[in-house]
Amino acid sequence: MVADLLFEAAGLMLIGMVSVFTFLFLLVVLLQLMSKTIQRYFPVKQTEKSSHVSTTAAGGVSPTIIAAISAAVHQYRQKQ
Amino acid sequence: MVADLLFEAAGLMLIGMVSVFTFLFLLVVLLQLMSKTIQRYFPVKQTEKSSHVSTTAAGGVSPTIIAAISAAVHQYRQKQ
Amino acid sequence: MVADLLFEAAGLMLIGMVSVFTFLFLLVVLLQLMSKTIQRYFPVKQTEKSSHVSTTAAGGVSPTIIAAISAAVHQYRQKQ
Amino acid sequence: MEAIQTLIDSTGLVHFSLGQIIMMLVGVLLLFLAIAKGFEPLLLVPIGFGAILTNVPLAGMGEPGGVLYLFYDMGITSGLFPLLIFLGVGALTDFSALIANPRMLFLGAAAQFGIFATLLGAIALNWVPGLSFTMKEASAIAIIGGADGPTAIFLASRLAPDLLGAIAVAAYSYMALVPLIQPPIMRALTTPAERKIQMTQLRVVSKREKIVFPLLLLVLTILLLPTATPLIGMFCLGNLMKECGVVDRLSKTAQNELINIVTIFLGLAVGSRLSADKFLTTQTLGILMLGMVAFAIGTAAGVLMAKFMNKVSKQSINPLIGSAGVSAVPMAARVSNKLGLEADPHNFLLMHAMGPNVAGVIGSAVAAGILLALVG
Amino acid sequence: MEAIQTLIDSTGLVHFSLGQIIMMLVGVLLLFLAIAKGFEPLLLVPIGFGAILTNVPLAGMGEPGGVLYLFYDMGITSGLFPLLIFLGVGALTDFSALIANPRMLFLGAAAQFGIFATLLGAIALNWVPGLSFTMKEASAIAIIGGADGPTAIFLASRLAPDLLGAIAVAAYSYMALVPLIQPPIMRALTTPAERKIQMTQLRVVSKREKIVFPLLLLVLTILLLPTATPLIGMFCLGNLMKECGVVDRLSKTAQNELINIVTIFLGLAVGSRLSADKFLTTQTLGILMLGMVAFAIGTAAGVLMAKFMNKVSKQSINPLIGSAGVSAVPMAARVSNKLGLEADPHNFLLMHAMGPNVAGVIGSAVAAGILLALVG
Amino acid sequence: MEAIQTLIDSTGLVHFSLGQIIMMLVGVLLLFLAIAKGFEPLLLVPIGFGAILTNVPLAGMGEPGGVLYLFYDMGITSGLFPLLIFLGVGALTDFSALIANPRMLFLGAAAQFGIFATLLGAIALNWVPGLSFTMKEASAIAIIGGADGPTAIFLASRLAPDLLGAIAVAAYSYMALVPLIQPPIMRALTTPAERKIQMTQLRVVSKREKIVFPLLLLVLTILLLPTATPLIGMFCLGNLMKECGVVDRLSKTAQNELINIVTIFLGLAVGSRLSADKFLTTQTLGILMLGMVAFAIGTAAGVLMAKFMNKVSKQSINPLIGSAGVSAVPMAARVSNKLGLEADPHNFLLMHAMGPNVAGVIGSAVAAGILLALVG
Ligand code: NA
Ligand code: NA
Ligand code: NA
Repeated sequence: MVADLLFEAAGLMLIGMVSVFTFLFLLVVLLQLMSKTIQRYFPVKQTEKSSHVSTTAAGGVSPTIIAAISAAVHQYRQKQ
Repeated sequence: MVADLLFEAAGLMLIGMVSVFTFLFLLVVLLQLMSKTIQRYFPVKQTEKSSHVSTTAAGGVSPTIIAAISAAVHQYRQKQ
Repeated sequence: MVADLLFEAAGLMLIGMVSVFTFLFLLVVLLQLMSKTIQRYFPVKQTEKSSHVSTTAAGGVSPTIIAAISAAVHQYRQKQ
Repeated sequence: MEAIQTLIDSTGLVHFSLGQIIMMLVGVLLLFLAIAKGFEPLLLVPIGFGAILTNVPLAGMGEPGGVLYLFYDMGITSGLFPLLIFLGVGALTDFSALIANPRMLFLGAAAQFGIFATLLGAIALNWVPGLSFTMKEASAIAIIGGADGPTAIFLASRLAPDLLGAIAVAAYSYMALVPLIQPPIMRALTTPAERKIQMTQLRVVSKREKIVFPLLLLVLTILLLPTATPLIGMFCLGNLMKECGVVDRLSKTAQNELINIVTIFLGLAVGSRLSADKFLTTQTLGILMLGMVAFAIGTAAGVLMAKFMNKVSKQSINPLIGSAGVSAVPMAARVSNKLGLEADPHNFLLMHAMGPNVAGVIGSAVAAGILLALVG
Repeated sequence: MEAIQTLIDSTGLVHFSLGQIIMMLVGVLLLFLAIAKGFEPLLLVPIGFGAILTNVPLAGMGEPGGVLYLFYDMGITSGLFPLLIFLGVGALTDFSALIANPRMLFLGAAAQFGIFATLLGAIALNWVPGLSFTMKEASAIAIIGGADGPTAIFLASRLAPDLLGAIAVAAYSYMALVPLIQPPIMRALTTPAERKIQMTQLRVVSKREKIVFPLLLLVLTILLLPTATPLIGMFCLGNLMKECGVVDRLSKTAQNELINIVTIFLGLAVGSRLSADKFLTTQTLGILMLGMVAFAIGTAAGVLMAKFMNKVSKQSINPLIGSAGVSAVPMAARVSNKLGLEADPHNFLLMHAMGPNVAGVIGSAVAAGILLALVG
Repeated sequence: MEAIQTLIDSTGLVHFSLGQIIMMLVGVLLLFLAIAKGFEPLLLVPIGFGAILTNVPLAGMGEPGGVLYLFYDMGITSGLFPLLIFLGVGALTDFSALIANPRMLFLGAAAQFGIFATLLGAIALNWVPGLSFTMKEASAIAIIGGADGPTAIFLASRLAPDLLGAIAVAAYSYMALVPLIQPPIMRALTTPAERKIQMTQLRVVSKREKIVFPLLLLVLTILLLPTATPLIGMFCLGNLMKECGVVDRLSKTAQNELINIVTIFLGLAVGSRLSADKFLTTQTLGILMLGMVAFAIGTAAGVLMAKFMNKVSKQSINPLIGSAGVSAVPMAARVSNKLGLEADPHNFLLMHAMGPNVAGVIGSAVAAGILLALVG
């Protein structure tokens, strides 16, 4: 009785692992295909990236906030 | 059969458009009445408005934030 | 009839108020016990508190924001 | 033409009953009080609007299939909405003042006398011809004296669903009227000298005490008054989430978006009970009257208890903070503070009054549990 | 082995019907339009995704027990979701431009001609062999001309639930296509001189007027058109919460988290109606065609009405703002503005077009109420 | 008096069963682990609190009519809550690391061996007298090895609702214990030299790839494993909303308020399954033991697979990142990083471990779909 169930469970284990690997293997193939296609037809421009880097240099503060602060500092100085 | 339905639909169109116009006409009348009543008994002071304008001059930054930044700038200078 | 209900309601009032007071009295005792136990075994250090005070001195602006603003101000000056 | 007749029949004009018009005016009155006077607007705006919508003839918004009925059925029949409000209120409440001075709980206990005295009063009203309240109805009405909206709605939904609209409206209205109802009673029961009593500053309460407090309250409730577990349990969960410091994102959501969404739905659901047939009864008049009495008695009981405690205890207690025991957080505490400042411009009672104030929330939830156990 | 057979049977591969594949491609198309072209993405992303999910064989997500069915049953059968969207839209809408110039409401009225003309058209399609629409179905289709998503979904859920998917998709798609559909019609019906007409600046509207406006609209609806009360009532509640200034936390939640959550659920629920058996019918083709006609007629009626008003009124009115009366807030108003700037780079019409634009929302809700009263 | 007797009868004191007391202590233990030790507090605080509330005698919060039962019925029986959590998790997950190095998916596949080995183990436990698991129950228990809370709850609600409480508690507890369970296994299976292996920096992934990824995953799921569509579908919708950039307001709500609200409700609902009669069984002991075994086997399988891949592939792979394949995001990836730094202070593995980590989420959802297809 338990042996029968165990046999069935072993079958499930085999089929299950094969299925999981098959599924994820196909996903790997599709992903590589997709990335190659996109990299060929829509190459990424590096400009975006570099602006991000300069932002990080300012301690993670966004350019908008810096602009706002700059304006505020300007205003603050004029008041004095 | 279809002709009967069409006749009914034409009736709906007539009644519908008359009703929509009647409804919105009454709303126009009520709105004008309401605005006149309120403008007579509760005239708006213009002071609120002008403060808004000065805020916008500072690049859309609210006075509270400017105050906070001014304090921060002050503190920052003292540290140095 | 109403008199019976009133008698019952008076009973409810008595039992109710006694119960409320009993419950909250027990809560008082437990609370005092709890506070004494915690104060004995886990005495509070006063350091946390004082840091809060210094923050408030800066007009309710958190140290993180001040740091960010300081960095921004620094950057703003370098640009000029 | 036939269609024109159908259209005219489908206007509201020919279908209004007098009762519906009156109830819509009640809705407008609630909106006016909320918007122009600032009376508990978070609840009275949706309740007032719901009252208008539910009385629109032909629209059937408060009947099965209507959206207001849906809110009622989803959240009040099941008890869900008041419990979620309690979760949020728990996450918004700071018990420091109470933990620092636990005896303030006695003031929260005394103020519940308003509840039980009103129960007696409601039953006594059976002597008035045309008025009749069962013990369950009397209990649901009495809880108005607890000055706590969600507790009142929760108990009324269990004991007297037909009176829920009137009870909720009375509870929130009188909570808003606390700054008018309480001061004369407080002045009448205290001397100028008592009102000037200054209280010693409260000690700092540790994070650990704040975390243990909701668990302690929960354990006591479970042991002594399991019928109050839903209300107090959700309240303690909210407070534990706030204080434990490891689930801040849940606590913030319970304090803001969740409680806001539920408040809109709850208000509309309560408003849907302000239909002419349920509200325009002599019972409603009785409820409004009893609610006022309940607030007055609760206030008086709190002040008198504070006077008594001031006499017997070593530390001096300003009797003005006793009235805050009815709950109505944070308005009752502000009233105590205001009268304290009137008597002496340097006498800040706000923090001291927060203790009885939050104690009043616990007290009325306990009273609700007792009523559920004995009458429910 | 048996298990392998079970597994192969449980893949989607062997169970797809052609219709399901087509509908999943429709879903992908909607996603593409939303993401790559920016067509009403807030609705078309969840609708497109829901369309894909509901057509997955064996998963049964759109059938009883599935999560998409649950959303549909919970929020569309009951009418709850479109009403909550209307609550949020009300809390997001600023009626200043309309209050400052109430006659703009006539433009919102004229544009509803698109609805009623389409009703006639839908019935006329019964002459086409293989196409058949009842009066209820024709009314539900006609409301596409209202250019208002939640109104269309609400009416379709009441009058023709089986067509809901196609109607919602048509409504949102054409709303997104407004910048393509309207300009040629607007240019054809106006002269360059008319397009250059400048309008006088709008007066400042007081807070009090903004608070009273939703109540006024509500009263009129209750008196004349109670069947429109659910839609207009929730809309007015949202607007009142926004303007009254005392329930900002409720208003913010209605404008953000609540409307966002409901939008996700509503989109998925609508998407679940894009199953092959409900969508791939000749009726759908008719609906898509009629929807386009409805938008065109509504636009033309609005522009012609504006031309007429410009002639008879003292203050000059630029006919370009008439097209904004179809609603499709705020896109239609932007289109008016764009064509105004084309004619004269200093002619900013945006604020003036906002009046007819929000009037169109009211107008189509009123039209929905009339259809419910006469046909429902 | 009679009322006093009623009141005493209505205290909890006289009604407690030993089992209820034990389960409340289990609830307290979960709260302690969550708050004092930081073990998965977002889930364990509501679960622990729910466990306490559901075991209060007379309150009936976990029985029909009670609020915890309502949460369970509304969100777990229907499968709604775990799916909404998956929506939010999808909107929170960044697949860059996986897209940059797709072979990491094999590590996510290998780690699922923990699931299927545990399935075998659970069936083998039928030899132990007094323990008995059906194939459905064994499958529901096995999914604990997936180290993914919502997947475990979803599968358990479908296959073995009676074991849901124990399974959910085991899953979240062992996820929290990952920093204790994994390191000894990882050290035992790797040499110091292997742990020092540095990996090449990942390439930058374009926005377009990130948008297409969820759709690709969805298509594959639909074609091969439709039973996994609810879980993976909602996950992909969340991820698409995050990456597509046109529905940021929906994505933000799914990541924050919606997932927070659902987390509170889900936690309480799961807690309501920790009632004495459902939890205090020999089965629970078996489940806790099997869960631990599942985590250990999954970890080992991941590490061994990584060693194998390191041997056969050109690019070197540090075997430490294999353990991250069990999911338990982001803790397992942090454990890999920590052991990498121990071996070489300049060896940062975090970004590399994120690949297998999110692959593990997909892997266990796939495994759940397979179990549903074969056993459900
Ligand atoms: Na109270
Ligand atoms: Na419209
Ligand atoms: Na996993």
